[in-house]
Order: sequence, then structure tokens, then C-alpha cells
Amino acid sequence: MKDFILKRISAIILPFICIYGFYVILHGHISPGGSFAGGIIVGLSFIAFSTVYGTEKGRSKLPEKVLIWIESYGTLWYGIMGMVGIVKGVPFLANKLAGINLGEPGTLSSGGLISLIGIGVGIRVASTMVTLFFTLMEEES
Amino acid sequence: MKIRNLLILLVALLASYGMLIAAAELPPYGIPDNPIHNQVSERYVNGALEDTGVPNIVTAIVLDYRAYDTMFETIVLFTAAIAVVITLKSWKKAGER
Amino acid sequence: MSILLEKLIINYPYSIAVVLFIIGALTVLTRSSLFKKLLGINIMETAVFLIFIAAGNIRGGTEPILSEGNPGTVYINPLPSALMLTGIVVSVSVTAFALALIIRLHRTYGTTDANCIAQMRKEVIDR
Amino acid sequence: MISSITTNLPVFVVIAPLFVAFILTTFARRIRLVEGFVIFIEVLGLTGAGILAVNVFIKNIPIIYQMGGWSAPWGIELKIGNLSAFFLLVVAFVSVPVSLFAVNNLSDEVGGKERVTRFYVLYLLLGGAMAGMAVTNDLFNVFVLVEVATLSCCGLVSSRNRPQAAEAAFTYLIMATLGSTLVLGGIGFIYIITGHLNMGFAYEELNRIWQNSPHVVWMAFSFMLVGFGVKSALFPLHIWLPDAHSAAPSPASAILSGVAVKGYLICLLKILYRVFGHTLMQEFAVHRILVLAGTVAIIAGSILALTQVELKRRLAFSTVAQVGYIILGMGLVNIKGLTGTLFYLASHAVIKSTLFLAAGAIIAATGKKNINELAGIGRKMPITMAAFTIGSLGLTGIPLFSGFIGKWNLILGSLESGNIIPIAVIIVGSVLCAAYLFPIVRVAYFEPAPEEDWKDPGFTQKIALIMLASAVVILGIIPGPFLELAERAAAELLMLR
Repeated sequence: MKDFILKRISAIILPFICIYGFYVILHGHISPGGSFAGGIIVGLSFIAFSTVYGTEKGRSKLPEKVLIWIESYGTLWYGIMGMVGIVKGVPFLANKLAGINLGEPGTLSSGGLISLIGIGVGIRVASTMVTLFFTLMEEES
Repeated sequence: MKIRNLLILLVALLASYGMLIAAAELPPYGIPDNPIHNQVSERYVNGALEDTGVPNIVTAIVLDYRAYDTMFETIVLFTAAIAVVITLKSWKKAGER
Repeated sequence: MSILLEKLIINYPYSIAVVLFIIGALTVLTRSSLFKKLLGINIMETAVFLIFIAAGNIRGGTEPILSEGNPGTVYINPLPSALMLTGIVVSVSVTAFALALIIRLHRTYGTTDANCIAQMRKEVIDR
Repeated sequence: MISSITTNLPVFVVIAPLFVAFILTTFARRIRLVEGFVIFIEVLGLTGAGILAVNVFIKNIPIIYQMGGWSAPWGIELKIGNLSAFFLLVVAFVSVPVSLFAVNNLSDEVGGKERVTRFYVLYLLLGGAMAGMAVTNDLFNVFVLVEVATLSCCGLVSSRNRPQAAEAAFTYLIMATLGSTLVLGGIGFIYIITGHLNMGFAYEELNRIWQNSPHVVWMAFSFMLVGFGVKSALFPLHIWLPDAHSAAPSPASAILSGVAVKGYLICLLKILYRVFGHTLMQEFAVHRILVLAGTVAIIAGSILALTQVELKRRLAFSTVAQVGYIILGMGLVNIKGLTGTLFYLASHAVIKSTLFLAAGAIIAATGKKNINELAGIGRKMPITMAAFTIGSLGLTGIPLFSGFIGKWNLILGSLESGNIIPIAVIIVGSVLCAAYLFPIVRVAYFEPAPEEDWKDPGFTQKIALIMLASAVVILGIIPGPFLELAERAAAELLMLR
């Protein structure tokens, strides 16, 4: 897989795939697709990178400790967003009820908690995809 | 092995007959006034913008009306990641007996 | 009998889903290769997702994203598609975990065929 | 601050174990801290469940908690009735001693520090999913929680570093996913004809319009029965259970057999009685199918358990038989029968985890798996064998133990429902249960003991065994409020009050 053409092409394309993934995550509440689809696109850009450049280089880009941290605190992030409702005395995971201004619909910052949860879940799904890939690819040493 | 496969085939045929009858009895496909398009989905379509301030109704449902489901969905993905790591990571440290 | 066929034609997505479901169930139960079992599971889950999505569809409806266009646009029912987001993620995680188990079994027993693994396991116990 | 906790208690009981499970992986090296966190959360969960049960018991009205502030058909609703409080207590109570038993006992079965931490993460996720299952009042939420429980159960089974564990986990995962796909199909059918996912609304809608699509309702019934039957190892669909429960580490098999199987049965109970309703069940003669399936499961499960030589496999097959009792009880559509089912479910959860923990301690100490090799162990490991004996007495339904009250109510229920076969089956089942459990006790106490120095497991393991064994006895002698809670849960299921 260490082929010259592949390396040059992926060096050009992969950053744009990654940015497109983040675009899909951020615009989850306006355009179709959302936190999950965007997260998978970002995850796939890292997987493509480590397929082309070899898992060692991929591993150096995203070491295991960072992945574990993103994954567990990404999932916790969802819970923390839920606790915002409880702190405001409203049931768990409340959004409009918790008095968060929903912003002007159609703009990037609209939807109050929704965009925050979406970003957190998107990054977390990306890190899970990468962890799954690295664990499955690891040959037994 | 043959009898087992034949038995399973028989049960599968019976089940498929029952399911086809049920599929035929389901409300016709694509009609706007099916029971599924009742006041629950009406509210989602009409009320999503001012309830959640988000034009994409599917995201509104996933991240606001039924956010509890999506929390458990991220937990399902988290469980799968932990389970994959626990089965495969054992290979290096504890030698297989 | 003809009414049944006629209704099945009208509800064609549900009948296709039933056929897919039976194919998936048969592959899981009769095939002995672990990969084929996993494929069968995926076919079955796709069949059930098809039932949900087909139920939510309205002929001529557009996707449920509010655009400022004419207010009269008919939107399809957003709830089944929101539910199937969860279903798809669930089937992805089950497939990932099953693949990890297949790799683990391959490392231990060398094959990915359920019958050979069963024989080998008996030898391991007798030893 | 306190008032905000008590009002949001239904959510805290579910999310507390989940939140700790998320952050546990980041400090995997300090194993003491991890174990301390796990036990702290389990005890917290028990107190939370206790407070919930008490104020549901006193006020006798279900607590409704609308998730995210959206009212019932639009948002997800948590409904803590007597049934949810009852099962929350069972889950919370059984998981405290099992986590106590698992303290510094997992290293040989599961492996290094990292892996033990991940074992605890899966254990807490399972606890959170079970609490979620007890509490929800929404159909699709039941599917997602069932899926979380399935994946964490398969992860727990495959966490043991033995090759058989991976194979057993794979069969378990494939069969369980088959089951949950069927459950999703059933939910799909109900949703398509009623348009509601909330159990209360789906119940009213279903009972109003079931005449014009009887086959769809019949298919939804069969999907639910087969789907949850596969997951709770009902007799013909139980192939995965013996391998999975004997290959799993002993705390995992205790929680799997004791609580995880019960979670699916509670979901089946909820869907059958809260969504379909007992009138619809009798209309489609589903209760006769349940009684028949239960009868077959009891007889076949007990006979299969008799033929097993390995200790853990015999206990696993005995779980298949006890699931038959619960399914049989579900078919008796009257208060006495359902009270018996719920109480038997709780007593089996406590008893089976005692038996599995004792078996785990024996295997860890002696290294012997088969029953005839356990001669004279009663004198060498007194506390473990005492717990095992109390558990087996309870399971066979000897008076003064919790199993008896469950079986007694089941017999009264079947008397009330008119057919006699269940009574004969329950008695024959108890005799068979004695036939496969008492020889172990006989071998342990009355056979001469070899010289090897087997001794009781560590201090925390002894506390766990004592806690569980005493619960079996207390539930038997003074069931009192617990039985009353089961009675009210039965009345609530039958929509009488």
C-alpha cells in the first residue's frame, strides 16, 4: 500500500475530506446529514490516511491515549449537555424549556444546545471509528 | 446436517407466509392519511421550527424531541468500542492457554 | 388469493422487506461460515429498516427539511427516518463487534468455519 | 439542590452508572480507585432505587417523568410504577454484592489492569441499561436499551481470556441480534398501525383499531414472543445460554443469569400487558401459548440440567428451566399469577447469582469444574457451600425460602385461572430442580474431603455471599412489603387500579 501515486493523491485529497466532514457536523441542523454522518466522514479520512501511510504513522497522528480521552469525554459531553436542563430545574436534556436562546433559524448558531450536542457527538463518533479501525488492524505482536 | 436445514427451511416458509399476509394487511404504501401520519408527526413537521429553532426536522427529532434515544445510541457505539478493545487487546498481554 | 397478491403489489416495499428478512434469517441459520452469518444478520436488519422507512414515506413528499419555498410542500414523516438513524448505528456497532470476535476466533483456531471450530473445541477439552 | 435531585431521581438512577462508566477508562491504572468508584455507584444506585420504591409505594401513583420537557406522545416518557420500582430494586440489590465479589478477584479470569477496568465499564453499562429498561414507557427506547444490554453482555462474556469465550460470545451475539431484529420488527408493526411509540397511547390506539388488521397484530405478537424468547433463552431458543454463561467470568455469569435475562422478561411483560393489554392477549390466545411454552421450558430445561456434569453448565441449564416458570406465570392472566411471576423473578435473580458466585469461588479455589470432583468441599469452604445450599433450597421452593412464596403464588394463580396442568408442572419442576441441585450439596458435605487446602475466598467475596444468602432467607420468612409491591405491580399490569 506504500505507493507513490497514492501518497501524493491522498496528501491532497484527505485534508479536504476531513474539512468536509467537519462541515457536515457543523451544519447538521441546517443541511441533511448530522453529527453521525459527519463524524463517520472525519473518521474515514483518518482511516484512509493510516491505510495509505501505514498504521504506525496513523498511530503517531492519533495516539491511543488521545483516542480514549476523546471517546469517553465525548460521550460524557452528551450527558453534560443534558445536565444543563437539570441545573436550570427543567427535566433532563431540555433545550428551549431551559431558556437557551435558539438563535435565528437557518444560521450556524441556531438551535441552542442542538448544535453543541451535534459537534460533541460528531467528534466522538469519529474517534470511535478510528479506535475500531486501529484495534481491528493491530496484528498480534 | 441436512434434516436441520430442511426443518429450518420449513419454519422459514411458514413464517414468510404469515409475514406476507401481515404485509398485505398493512395500511397502503404512500397514502398521506395512514395512521402513521397522525398528530404526532403533524406536530414535528409544523412545530419543529419554533420548538427547536432548527429547519432540519430529523435533527430536531434526533437531538431534541427524542434526545434520550440518541444518548443511548452513542452509548451503544461506546459499548461496541469497549467490547472490541476488550476482546482483541487481550491477545498481547495474557497468553492464550 | 388474488386480493392478497393485489395488496402485496400495492404494498410492494413491505413484501420486498419480508423476502429480504427470510433470506437473511436463512443465511444466519443454515450457513456455517461466520462471515456469512454476519452478512445474514445485516440483510435482516436492512429488511426491518426498509419496513420503517417505507411506512414513513408519502408519495410525492420531499425530504423533511423546512425550506422557505411554497408553504404547501408535503413533507414525508420525519420520525421513522430519525429512528432508523439509531437502528443503523446499532447495526454498525454489532457488525464491528462480531468482526472483532471473528478475528479473535481466527487467531485461536485458524479457521472461520463454525463446524471446524466446534470440532477443535472438543479436542481442546479432551486434551 | 436536594429537591432537584429527588424530582430528577428517575433519570439519575439510569444515568449515574453510565456517567461513571464513561470516565472509568481514563484512569485504568489506579485499579483501587476504579473498584471504589464501581461499588460507590452501585450503593448509590441501590439507595436511589430504594427512595424511588418507597415514595411510589406510599403515594401508590406512578411517577411520570417527561424527558426533555416534551409531553407524552412527542417526547420520551419515563413512568415509574410499582413494576419499575420492583425491578429497579431487584437490579440495584443484586448488582451490589456481585460487584463486591468482583473486587480483586478478576485478575486471573480477565487479565491485566486495563482489561479489568474495561470489564467494570461493561458491567456498569449493563446496570444502567437494566435500570433504563425498568423505567421507560416508550417502545423504541426499549429496543435501544435492549441493544445496549446485549452488547455489554456479549462484551462481558468475551472478556475472559480463553478461546471458548470468544466462540460462545459470537454465538450469543448472533442469536441475540437475531432476537433484537425480531423485536424491532414487532415494534415496527405496532408503530405502523397505531402511529404511536408511547406505550400508553399505543395501548389505546391498538385496542381501538385491532379488528381491521388482526394479522398484523398477530404478527407483532409472534415477533415479540420469538424475539424476547431468543434473548431470554426460552427453551427451544436457548442454545447460546449454556456456552455463554459457563465461559463468562463468574461475576459476569452471575449478573448475566441473575439480572440480564430478567431485564428482557420485564420488557416482554411490559409490552404484553401495557401495549397489547390482557384483553387482546386473551383474544389471540397468547396466554395459552405462554403457559405451553413455560411448561415445555420447565420440563426440558430441568432434564437437560440433570444430564450436565460441569457445575456452571448445570446452573446455566437451570436458568433455562427457571425462565420457563416466569414465562408460565406470564400466561396466568390474574393477580395471584402475576404476583407469583414477579416475586419468582426477584427470588431467582437473588438465588441464581448466589449459586453462580459460589460456583465461581469453588472453581477459583479448587480449579475443578465437574461436580463429582467436589467431594468434601463443604468442610473446606464452609461459607461458600452454606450460601450454595441456601440457594439450592430456595430454588427448589422449600418453605421459609424465597422460592417457595413465588411458587406458592404461581400455584394459586393457576388454580384461579382454571387449568390444572401448570400446578403439576410446577411441582414436577421443583422435584427435578431438587434432583439436579441436591446431589451437589450431598457430594460437598457427606463425601470424605481430600487433603488439599481449599479455603474460602477473600473477605469481600465472603460478604457478598453472606449478603445474597441472607436476602434469600429474609425474602422467604418476611416477604411483607416486597410481596405487597409485587401485588400492586400485578394489579397495575392488569390495569385494575
